[in-house]
Amino acid sequence: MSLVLNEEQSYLKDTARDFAKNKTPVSHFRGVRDSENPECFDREIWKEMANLGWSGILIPEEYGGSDFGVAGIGVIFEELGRTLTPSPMFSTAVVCASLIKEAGNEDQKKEYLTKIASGEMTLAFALEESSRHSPTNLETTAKKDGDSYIINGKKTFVLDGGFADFLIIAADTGKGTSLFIASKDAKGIDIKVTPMVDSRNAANISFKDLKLSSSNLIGEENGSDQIIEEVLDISRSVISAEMFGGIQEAFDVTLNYLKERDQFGTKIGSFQALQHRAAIMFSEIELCKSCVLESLTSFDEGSNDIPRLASLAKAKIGEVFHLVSNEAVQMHGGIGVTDEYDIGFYLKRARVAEQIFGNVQFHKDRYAELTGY
Amino acid sequence: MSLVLNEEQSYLKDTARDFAKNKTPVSHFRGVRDSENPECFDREIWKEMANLGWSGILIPEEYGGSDFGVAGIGVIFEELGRTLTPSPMFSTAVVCASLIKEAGNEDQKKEYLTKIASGEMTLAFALEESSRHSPTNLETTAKKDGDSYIINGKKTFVLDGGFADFLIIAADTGKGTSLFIASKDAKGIDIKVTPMVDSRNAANISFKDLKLSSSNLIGEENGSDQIIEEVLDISRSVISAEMFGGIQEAFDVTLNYLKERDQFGTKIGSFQALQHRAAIMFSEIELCKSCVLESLTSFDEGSNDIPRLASLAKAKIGEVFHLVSNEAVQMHGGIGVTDEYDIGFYLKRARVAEQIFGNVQFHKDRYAELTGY
Amino acid sequence: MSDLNAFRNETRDWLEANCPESMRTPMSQGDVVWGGRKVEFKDPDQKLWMDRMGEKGWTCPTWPKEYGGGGLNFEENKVLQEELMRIKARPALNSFGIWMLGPALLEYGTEEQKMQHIPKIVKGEIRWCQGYSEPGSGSDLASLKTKAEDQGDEYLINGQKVWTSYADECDMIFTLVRTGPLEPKHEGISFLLIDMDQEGVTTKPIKLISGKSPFCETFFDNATAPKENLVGGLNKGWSVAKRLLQFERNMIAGMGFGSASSGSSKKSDAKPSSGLATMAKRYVGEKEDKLNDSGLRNKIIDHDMNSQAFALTLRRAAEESKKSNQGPSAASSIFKYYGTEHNKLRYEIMLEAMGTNALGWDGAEFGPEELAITREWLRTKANSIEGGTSEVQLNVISKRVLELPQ
Amino acid sequence: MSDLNAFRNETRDWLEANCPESMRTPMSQGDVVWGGRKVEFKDPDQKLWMDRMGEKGWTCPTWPKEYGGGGLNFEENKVLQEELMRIKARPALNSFGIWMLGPALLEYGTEEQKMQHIPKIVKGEIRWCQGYSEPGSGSDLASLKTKAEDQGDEYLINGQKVWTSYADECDMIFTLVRTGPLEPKHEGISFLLIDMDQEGVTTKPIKLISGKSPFCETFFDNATAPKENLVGGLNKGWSVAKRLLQFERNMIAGMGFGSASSGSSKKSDAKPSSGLATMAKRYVGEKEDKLNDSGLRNKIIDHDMNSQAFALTLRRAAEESKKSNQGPSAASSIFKYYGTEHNKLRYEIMLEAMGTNALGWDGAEFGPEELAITREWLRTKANSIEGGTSEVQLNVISKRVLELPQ
Repeated sequence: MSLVLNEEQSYLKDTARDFAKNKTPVSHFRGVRDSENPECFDREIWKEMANLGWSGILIPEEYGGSDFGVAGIGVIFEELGRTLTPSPMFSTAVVCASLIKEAGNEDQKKEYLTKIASGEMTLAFALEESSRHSPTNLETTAKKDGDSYIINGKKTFVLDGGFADFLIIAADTGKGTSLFIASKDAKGIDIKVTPMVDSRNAANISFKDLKLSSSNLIGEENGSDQIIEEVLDISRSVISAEMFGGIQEAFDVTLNYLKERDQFGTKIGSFQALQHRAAIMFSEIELCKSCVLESLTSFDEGSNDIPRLASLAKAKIGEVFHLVSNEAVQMHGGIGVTDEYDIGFYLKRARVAEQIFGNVQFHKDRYAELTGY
Repeated sequence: MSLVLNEEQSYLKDTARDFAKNKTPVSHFRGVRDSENPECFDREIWKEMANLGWSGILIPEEYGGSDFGVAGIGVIFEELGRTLTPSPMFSTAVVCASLIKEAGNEDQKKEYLTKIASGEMTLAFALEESSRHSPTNLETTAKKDGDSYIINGKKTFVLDGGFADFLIIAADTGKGTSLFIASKDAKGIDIKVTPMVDSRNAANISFKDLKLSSSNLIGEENGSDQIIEEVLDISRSVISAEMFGGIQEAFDVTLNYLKERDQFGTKIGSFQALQHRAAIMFSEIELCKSCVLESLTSFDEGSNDIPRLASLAKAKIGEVFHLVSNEAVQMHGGIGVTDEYDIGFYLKRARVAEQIFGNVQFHKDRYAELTGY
Repeated sequence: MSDLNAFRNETRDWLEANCPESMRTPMSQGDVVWGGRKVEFKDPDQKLWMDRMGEKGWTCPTWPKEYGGGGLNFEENKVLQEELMRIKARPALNSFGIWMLGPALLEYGTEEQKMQHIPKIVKGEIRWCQGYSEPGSGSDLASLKTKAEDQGDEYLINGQKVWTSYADECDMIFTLVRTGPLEPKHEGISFLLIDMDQEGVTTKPIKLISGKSPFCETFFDNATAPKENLVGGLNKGWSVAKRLLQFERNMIAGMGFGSASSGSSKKSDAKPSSGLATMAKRYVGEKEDKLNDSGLRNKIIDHDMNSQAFALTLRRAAEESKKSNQGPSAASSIFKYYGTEHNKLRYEIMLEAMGTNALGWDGAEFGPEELAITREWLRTKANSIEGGTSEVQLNVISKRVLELPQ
Repeated sequence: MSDLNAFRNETRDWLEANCPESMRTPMSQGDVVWGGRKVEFKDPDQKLWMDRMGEKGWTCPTWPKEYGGGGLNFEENKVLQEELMRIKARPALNSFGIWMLGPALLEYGTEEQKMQHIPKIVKGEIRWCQGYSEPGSGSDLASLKTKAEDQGDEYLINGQKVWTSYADECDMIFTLVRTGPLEPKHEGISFLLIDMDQEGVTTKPIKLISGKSPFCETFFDNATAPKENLVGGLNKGWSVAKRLLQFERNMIAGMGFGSASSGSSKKSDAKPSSGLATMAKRYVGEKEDKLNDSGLRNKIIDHDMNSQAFALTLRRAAEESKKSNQGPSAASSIFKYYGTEHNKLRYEIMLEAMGTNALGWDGAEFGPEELAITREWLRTKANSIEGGTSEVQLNVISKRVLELPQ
């Protein structure tokens, strides 16, 4: 795959960088957090992002998107990750848009993809059922009842699940997993917002005899396991790009601090022990960069190693994000652990992002299994 | 258990330190190695060690020993480990003496323990059958044949097996493991010396219809599994002490080098990156010291945590010996990797010693199993 | 030995008679008794227990009797601690005075200073906080700028301290101040005791990444302190400060370790068990007794082994210092360094085990214990910064213990 | 593009016609062709292959045609390498001249020096070794003491070098010598080419912890070199040296990586597999396809992932430098550092997997491959020392790449 961005991708990246710098610097995230807006994002900003076409990057042109591909949206997320920009873009425009694009019928695509691309609709994917990623053997069931399905079960860690207009629900239909789409206001849905340590929006959601018509089924009954896995890999790759943005920013901020902070009559960046730790981190970051790029471009270029590359990226970036965010706080010393200073945000984001669709160990195991051991 | 040596142990340690310093400094080991004496030790030195009573430390007074206990012999090994003193003491006076003491009958104890204590007899324990420690499910069998046993099988990594006067053989007797003692010259024993990277003596030994009378059976038929495990723990603890001696010496030598070596117009020990690595190593070494002492004294003081402490010591010391011997070579730079310089010996010894009766991971797993997870 | 047995019997009887039943129950963070003028007891038994122990000097059992301490020797104190543990007695009194200021005053204070301050520490009458760090000083403590000017009978103090724990609840503060503005950095510092109940001293709490914290900023705006409050001599405060830091390190290392070891520490005949593994099994599941996640299991093994090794090392250091009869030395940096790094790792492992359940900030969807672990995980990040960063500890080890060239 | 296709076809035809069948078979260490006056070919085909490739300049495919190089651009060279790999052709010629001296001469040499030396490197007529390190100089290369005194037409050289690889088999040596004894350390050094076929130059092999080695000590005892052999100007050798070190680092990192990646590198449609895991399974066994040792398995996973990540990074660096059209930069320190540390780790993992089978020194009881791995494990310990220690690389990264204050 290509490890250097093409012109289109570079353009998207530059635009995103400008946007993040001017519209959503870290102070924007802090403002949203401190406003105690339970949605955890700013709808005006989200509108601007949609206006830039970002919500439609993965959506075909016929449904109002630009079809710029996974690498295109990935480089945007990298820049948004730098400033911790909160938005419903990941759940809506990456996860759910991909599910509908891959599994949905023509009507559903027209209905939902168009509204995603225009920015009028947000969606969330209700998949997880326990404290650790486990996309198979779901306990949430959908039982056929005439032309309808009755859904029962409990979901957790539903990203953006607190306020999304629609939910895509993964449920066991006896011989496999099926996907259903439902309005958040449907009877039988109980949503409990779970305030997270990274101040983003997630929810625990339970379904009690939620009744959905068969037109709410996305894809074949029992037939979505493979599609879910494919969309999860796209999502893992994109979230890795976001995390990689966070890694870079935390590192850059720390590097600047090392260059500016005086101690014992000299800059602390002149202490060799810190220099070596910084140099080792930098080497790891270089490796991360390659993993993210290779994974992002593997989808658009049709690699035969997509799942392994997604796991490589998610595991490696997850590990290095912890390394860098821990070191960043430590190297900042006392101010690093105060709420007043931004660097702690990266620590918090790193741990939540690690859990999204598989933690480090999950992807290490998966990498080994895909490699035959 | 006591973490401070008592007077008797301190005395043994001081004597051993003097002996190692004067009689067997590292140059002694180098001399033995370069002489290409296939026995890999110096019989004169071994005689002197026996004369000091060291071969009888674990042996009751009635058989000519001093019964000074595991901690007593452990502190001697720590000092011998510092200078890499080669001798048949571990196999003979620790492993085999303990096996006979625990499992042997009165006649056997009189016959063998007395000669071990006096230094006239060396023994080796033929246990391992594969490249990794695995003391159970032996493939070597002993079949009863009238008043005799017929032994068939292959052993590997038999420490001192190349030249010991007698072998103690662990064999499967159908319902458990039994121990047999045999002269190295018995018909049916084929000994192949395996020159090891640490220039110590080990062998692969095969038994083809080796016929032994029932008086060669040590302990009950099928009844030695528990005894073997107990003796292995003693042996693991003592070899950990030897390894700990090696750790300390490698560290001390390196520390001196850091204080003496000039580079870029200053002592390399003034470079903060090296200082921090040295300080971290030192902290690890402090932990090792406690593990070794606690394990050594656990036998004599009747702890109920003996197996776990033995595994703790063997695993922790094994890991830190690798850390320290690797760092020692690296911090020495170019001369560290030359054969002319001694520091590489510790690297080599560390890897072989790690394999004796369970490598690091073996003991980590065992520690967890003994702790219930 | 029979003396010691007699002491044990007396102690046991006294505790039986004097430790209120309610003080033998498990306590939460909020039940810690810190003493001082502003103390508010949640339960009258707390006051009773503190007063009785303070009266006997057993809040500071090894301190000399002439200053109100218990006057116990090492062996007797061990007996007392065993007996306290036997009845699961709560600590009667915690304070920075006990952990840090008292030991430093005993070494560096004048007879008058000892007589004036130590009995009040023992009895919990005065609560102390520490004023060392300043904004911008960080690990370079000696770069402090708060100045104390000689006004004849007293000092006039102006400046600012940070990281003063519980400053808003304390009566007095022990500070480092600059009294020799023209002296070389380390030689112009004095150790000064300042009353906080005066107009010139104000405090402001600091919020941490983990949320609310006991830390404050403390401002001195023409505050005063009488001259007899200078400890260790004019411009000689740096020696007192360094010694006091060793006591602090020792305490932090001990605390860090306290929580880290709870899992694998083991009592006499109890079957060994692992707190981390037990907790991880609850979230991750098990298979044939083994944790269902081999990567996590290996991390827990390493951590448990190191917990045990570290606990043994603390015990060994205690046995050794008993022999040599000295207080904490430069080696305390090893405990501070290792204990805090080890404790940080412990919480990282808990987070890995608990997955998203350890990532809640508040709300009823998470268990209170889970929310506490999340906050505590964030709080541990300060362990390796407060009381001297890990980097400073490693510097101290390489300089003072390994004697590497500087 | 069609030009490139044409080039591919021509190349394929030429290789088909000119690469002897025997040069398309796997080779062992002893089959490496280094060229030079003292070369001994084990097989006449080796000479044939070297000569034919040398004639075409394809031993140094991207070097300018005027000095005997292949004159290929980046894309063409990629095609050539692909075609060579396709027929599994052995390298026709290896040498320090190709890896290090040549690139440095192309940048710093005079027209005469290039004309004189480069064609002989390309054709394998002269074998070069490197004389940088000295006893005691270590990482502080510039502290070198070997001196070259101006004798009118020539220099008189006295001193000693160490770590001169294959010095006993080489024809010429490129050295750093002190020509300005009174100048500041870095400003009195020159880069000098010295003929080894003279009485004043002697060599002595160095034995390593891994056994015999290609390293030698090289002694200069009134050796001489003509003045035109000075490269880069009098007392300006340090710039040449630093540049050459970058080429060396690049080479070592590439080598380290070469062996490290063999496990997990993957070709187009091949099913991904892991060399380490396959090997470990042989010694340790497996259960439901998974390695029977979870601790070891986790180490292999980490290593495999990092191998792939590192391979991708080397490729990315190549793509980026193709864009910017520059040679190796300070970033090559990252590859040297990471590649050698990674390779050391790889052998530690192999040792762990193979247990006592990896701990033999010699004898028939161990397989030849096993014995080779043991020796190679020991040999890797020098990877992070030779060509600039890991510590030096980290210094370079923090200084030149991260621009941290010194």
